[in-house]
Amino acid sequence: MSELTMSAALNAALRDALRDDPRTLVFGEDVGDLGGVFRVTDGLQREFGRERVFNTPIAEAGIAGICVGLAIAGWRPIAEMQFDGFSYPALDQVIGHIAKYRTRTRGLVSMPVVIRIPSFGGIRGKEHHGESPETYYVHTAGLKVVVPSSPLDAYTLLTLAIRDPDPVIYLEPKARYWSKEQGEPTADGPPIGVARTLREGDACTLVSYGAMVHRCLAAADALTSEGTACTVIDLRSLVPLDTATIGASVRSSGRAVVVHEAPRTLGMGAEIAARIMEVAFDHLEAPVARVTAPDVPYPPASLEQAYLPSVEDICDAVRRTVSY
Amino acid sequence: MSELTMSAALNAALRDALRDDPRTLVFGEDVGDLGGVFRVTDGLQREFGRERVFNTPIAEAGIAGICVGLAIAGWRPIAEMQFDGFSYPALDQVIGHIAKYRTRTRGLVSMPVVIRIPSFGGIRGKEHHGESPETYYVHTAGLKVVVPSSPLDAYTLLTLAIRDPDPVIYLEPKARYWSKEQGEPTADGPPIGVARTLREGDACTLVSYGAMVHRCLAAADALTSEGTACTVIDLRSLVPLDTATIGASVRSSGRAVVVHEAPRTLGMGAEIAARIMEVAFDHLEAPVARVTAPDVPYPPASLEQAYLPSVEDICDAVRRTVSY
Amino acid sequence: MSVLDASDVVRLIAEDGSAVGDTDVGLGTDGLRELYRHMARARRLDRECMALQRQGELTVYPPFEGQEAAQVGSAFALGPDDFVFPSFRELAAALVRGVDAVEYLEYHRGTWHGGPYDPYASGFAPICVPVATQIVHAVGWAVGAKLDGTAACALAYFGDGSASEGDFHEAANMAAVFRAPAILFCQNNGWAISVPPDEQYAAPIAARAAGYAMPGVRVDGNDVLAVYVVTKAAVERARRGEGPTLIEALTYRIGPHSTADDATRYRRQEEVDAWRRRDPVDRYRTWLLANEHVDGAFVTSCEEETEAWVARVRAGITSVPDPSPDELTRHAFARPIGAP
Amino acid sequence: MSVLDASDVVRLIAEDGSAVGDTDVGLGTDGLRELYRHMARARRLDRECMALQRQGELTVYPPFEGQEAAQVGSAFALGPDDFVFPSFRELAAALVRGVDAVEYLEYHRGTWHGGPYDPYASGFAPICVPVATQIVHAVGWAVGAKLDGTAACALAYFGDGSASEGDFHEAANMAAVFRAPAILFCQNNGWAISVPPDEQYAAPIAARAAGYAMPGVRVDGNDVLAVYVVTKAAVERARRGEGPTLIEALTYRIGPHSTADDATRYRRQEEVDAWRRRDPVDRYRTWLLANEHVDGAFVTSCEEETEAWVARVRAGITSVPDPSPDELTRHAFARPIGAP
Ligand SMILES: Cc1ncc(C[n+]2csc(CCOP(=O)(O)OP(=O)(O)O)c2C)c(N)n1
Ligand SMILES: Cc1ncc(C[n+]2csc(CCOP(=O)(O)OP(=O)(O)O)c2C)c(N)n1
Ligand SMILES: [Mg+2]
Ligand SMILES: [Mg+2]
Repeated sequence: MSELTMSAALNAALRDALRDDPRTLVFGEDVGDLGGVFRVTDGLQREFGRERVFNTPIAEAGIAGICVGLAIAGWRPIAEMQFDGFSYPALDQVIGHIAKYRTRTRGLVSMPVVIRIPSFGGIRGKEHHGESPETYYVHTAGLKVVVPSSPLDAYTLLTLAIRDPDPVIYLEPKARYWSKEQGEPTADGPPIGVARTLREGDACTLVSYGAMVHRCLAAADALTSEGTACTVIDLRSLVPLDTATIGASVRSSGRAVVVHEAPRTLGMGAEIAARIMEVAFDHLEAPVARVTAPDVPYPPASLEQAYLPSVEDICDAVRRTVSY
Repeated sequence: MSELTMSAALNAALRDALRDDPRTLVFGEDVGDLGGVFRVTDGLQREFGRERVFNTPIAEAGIAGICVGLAIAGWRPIAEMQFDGFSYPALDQVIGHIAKYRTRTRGLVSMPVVIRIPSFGGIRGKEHHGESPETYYVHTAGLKVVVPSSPLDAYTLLTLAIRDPDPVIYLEPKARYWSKEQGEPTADGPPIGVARTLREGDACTLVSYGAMVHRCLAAADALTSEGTACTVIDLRSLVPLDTATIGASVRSSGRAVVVHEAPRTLGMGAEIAARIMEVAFDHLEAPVARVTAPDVPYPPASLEQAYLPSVEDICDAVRRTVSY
Repeated sequence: MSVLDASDVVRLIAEDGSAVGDTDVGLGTDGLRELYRHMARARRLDRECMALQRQGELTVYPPFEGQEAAQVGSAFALGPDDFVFPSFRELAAALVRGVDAVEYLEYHRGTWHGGPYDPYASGFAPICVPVATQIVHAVGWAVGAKLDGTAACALAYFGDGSASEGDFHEAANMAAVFRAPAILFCQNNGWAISVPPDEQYAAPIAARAAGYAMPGVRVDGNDVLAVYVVTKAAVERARRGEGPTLIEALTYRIGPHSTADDATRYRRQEEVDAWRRRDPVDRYRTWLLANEHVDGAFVTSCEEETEAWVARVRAGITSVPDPSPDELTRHAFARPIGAP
Repeated sequence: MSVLDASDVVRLIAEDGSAVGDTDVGLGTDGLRELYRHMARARRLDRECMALQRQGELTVYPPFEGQEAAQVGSAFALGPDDFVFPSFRELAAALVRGVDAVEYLEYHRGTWHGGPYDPYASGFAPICVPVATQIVHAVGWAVGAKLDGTAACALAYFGDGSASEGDFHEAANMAAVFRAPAILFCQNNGWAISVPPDEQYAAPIAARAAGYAMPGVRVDGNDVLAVYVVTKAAVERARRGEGPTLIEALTYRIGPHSTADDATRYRRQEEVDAWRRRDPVDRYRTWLLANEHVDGAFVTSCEEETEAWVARVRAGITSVPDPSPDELTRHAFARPIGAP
């Protein structure tokens, strides 16, 4: 059994896709010789050539825009945005075209496009390097959105995303690129749209995704010693959202805490809270709590940990929720 | 007492601002001779000259971007995006700079910028002419977001937005441009961040904004005849969101229905539902219902009314909520 | 010297219909007639659409009168494997590509977005509303065609105003860097809604080509033969693997921006009148007749054919049924995501 | 003929320090020495920053070694009322503008974003990370200055890679249309992280100017006097109300893209070595000494001054306190919005 980092797992998923499907292409800023700033595309250009794996000019709208044309020409583009904060120039092409093309053509033209975006904070990055862009994509009808929390699931999700007939926004938690996991990567994981329950406990349901899953697990550990057993759900997929799994858990626990790095207002916590109310109202013993960043721009490195939900913030929210 | 349309009220607010504050500027695509495609800037270039009111090239990122430089140079830019669906190229400048500049400079440089965007559907428009972009802005920390529902309040809100020291995204409900209201426009209305309660009723609280406020009022009328009295709250301001007014009403009624044109997932309804749960959980008799568009791109004219929340959809939701 | 190296505006037929260049463009009589037929039909259908809109049968309609030569001449230079990425005013080009008129007009009727014609069948992408975005799509398609080793090329239509968008630059630069078989075809029709050239750009749009090391050529957009030869040269260049070309066709929007527009608010009638005298359809007909490529009988039969066809289109479009409401949620994903 | 009309690369001092053009650029001995002092200080501080980063005192740092002449020569041509819109690698320019080094470096320490220096005090906008966006800001500022009737101009710095962004085009086109007093100053340092010129653009970046009817000039970016005269000419043009200029300064990034980068993955050492021989600081010093504008004693005293100053900067930046956590939510709005 091998141990691999998330960066390596993503690299393996891209390599396997390039090998298995001759229509796949990998491109973006610095994905060639450099292998991407996080080495996710390391070695791919050497192995698959400069036609299948190529650098682009610095032009994010252009990168997203050529995905549309390539998809029409029968290719499966896998594009990289260099960082969350630099994915915004592409929003127009993503919202205006990639998300709408299938509807526009009444189903005649689909967009099997994957856009990978190193995302979220926690790496003491400069401004624009710690953004949580998921709301922009989740709200945009016509896109799927996934976020891995572990290396092996990163492989599974990326493989499924590449095979998906529809556009998938793939948000990679930068803070977890160098985290390691034992095991063989496989595509035979839960499909996109299905959450993973990482831990079961009847006192409260913790719902999260990406790097915050690990803070939830740490909080759950800490709370166990207080006699509070939590369920921890790793969403993996924000669209489709696995309302069934969340709902079943909350109908059983009666309590839920949602955790994310994005600012609170219209972060995923809002949607999850609203859905929990819709599917588990009669079972709710306490309001769904949201542990999130405050409604301000991502701070400088010096204040990063004050901004991000901490294990203690999560524990506090669970305690308040359980004792409500 | 005069009667004026929302288009005329907005025009009056711009005219008064241009007259009262020599640092204000109005620009955008076709705002000059044409007066904008909705005539909101009608006559302003003639009255205030080609320096204060000017056409720009078709370049939305550029339009938003020059706002930043103009603000630094001490001007108060009031920019127009021609349509919701064409505001997306500007998102990068809005999210990356306009929203962040004050934080970036630790409060030294503020961005007194207003971006007006004719928004929402209901006018049998072509693709990209019926978008509800509010989520993108509401989630972006550092922006204020307002939506008028009536001509007089459109005047008030635009005047306050222009005077605001911080950036305000001003979403104009296209479907209401030609609606009329009697009265004298005034800046002395409720400040940005304060909702208006248009009708009081103890059975259920209807929360909405923009054109849907009128469908809520129509629904409230219809329900009154069934003996169901609804409170109707016109949010006016999505950021800041008047949680206090919403919360007080729901603590009294115990029931709430949120209505908007945007797709459901991470539409405003999600945030409002989550906040209601946070501030009124013990008073809630039923889950907060969301009457929204489905999670698909805005449809062609032929299906527009099937897509938008109808008065009947709202009535049904209230009935279900009241009889929960 | 290739016509793509021309430093002056390329023109083969003068405004009065007389030849001012080598009009032997390699089209036989059939081809020359075909060109005319396309222009005549397009002109007639465009006017019909204006009427249909006034009668409430179409939603907002953007007429292209005056731009027939620019669209027909360029589209006619393409082959069946090429792919066109239109903006929203290219009905004439669509017809040349074989797009069914009724299917195209469903877009303007509001039955469906983008035109429910099959883009693959005619190599004509859906109608694209956000200006300039389609230029990037064309470059992406061209990169894909090149990777496939075909000789096919992509042609993107866009306007003088659209060329101010960042997407124009990103597309042009990428096309140049990737040596993509792409043709960036600008219909400079003198206006972008109400905004005139001097408030939109400061140099000829074709002059931008130098910044991408690609040929940039200005052509009389009301001279169908000139548009044809220039586009043909760009197509051949693309097929030879030499990369992209920027073409600026100088033409004029005779009508309003759209049926929702009131052009009297921003432009003078004299300007419109002056351009009417440069009418592309009249000009070409005069040349055809003078050079005996056609006679009066051909013109008449062409008119009759066109009338019959337009009547069929009218009957077709006015009887298109609205989609059923369950289509609302059917198409966003290959397998629809259940409502939450 | 203005230097802005030059069709060749403008160069006044050759690589070996000998004059190859008119080096009487209108700076007296004091000015010439001031230029050198700025370059020497910048070079020294840049190296100190690399060390500080390795010692854990700064977060990621993007060195500018090799680009001192491009930055110092251009910034030196500006007046106090002008405004600079930097990208993220313009510490040398910032110092010329009078930005306090410690305040600037707080950005790289991670204490605060954008540099907590007062942008108004030195006419130097906050550090701007999303490439090319700042060019649009500069144009907006320039439009504002023009409306105010001042003779001030804006200068935006950006890189060869940044110029591929749509914002470059929108900014350039708007500057041209509005005749804005803006200088678009491209530091073409040969690389955009790992992407070389031929994968980034196809023609000289200055060649794009033709598409905006503005002067576009290439200058030896390692020749501080050449950069100075070219920029000065653009400034004067702007002050005369003649509008924008595009300058492409050919220079080289001697160091890695940033301390997080491993440049050996994508470029050969020989290329770096070749550019080291064109070092801008050495070249200028050689010329200054040869022409007796300075003597060895000046150079030495300059070094000593610089060492003392760098020591103060080091002491200053390593003792900057972290902001208090309540600053987290203090700045987003003039009056903070209460937490929901
Ligand atoms: C991104 C974007 N911004 C704005 C619009 C609104 N709009 C529609 S057509 C048009 C003018 C386009 O002018 P031009 O490119 O010259 O094409 P023409 O209309 O003359 O054919 C504008 C501004 C749009 N469709 N897309
Ligand atoms: C919009 C945007 N996309 C991507 C990046 C990531 N990035 C930072 S620097 C850089 C390369 C910039 O190259 P160039 O413009 O030549 O400037 P240089 O680094 O050489 O000074 C990239 C791609 C960014 N900062 N902004
Ligand atoms: Mg036009
Ligand atoms: Mg560079």
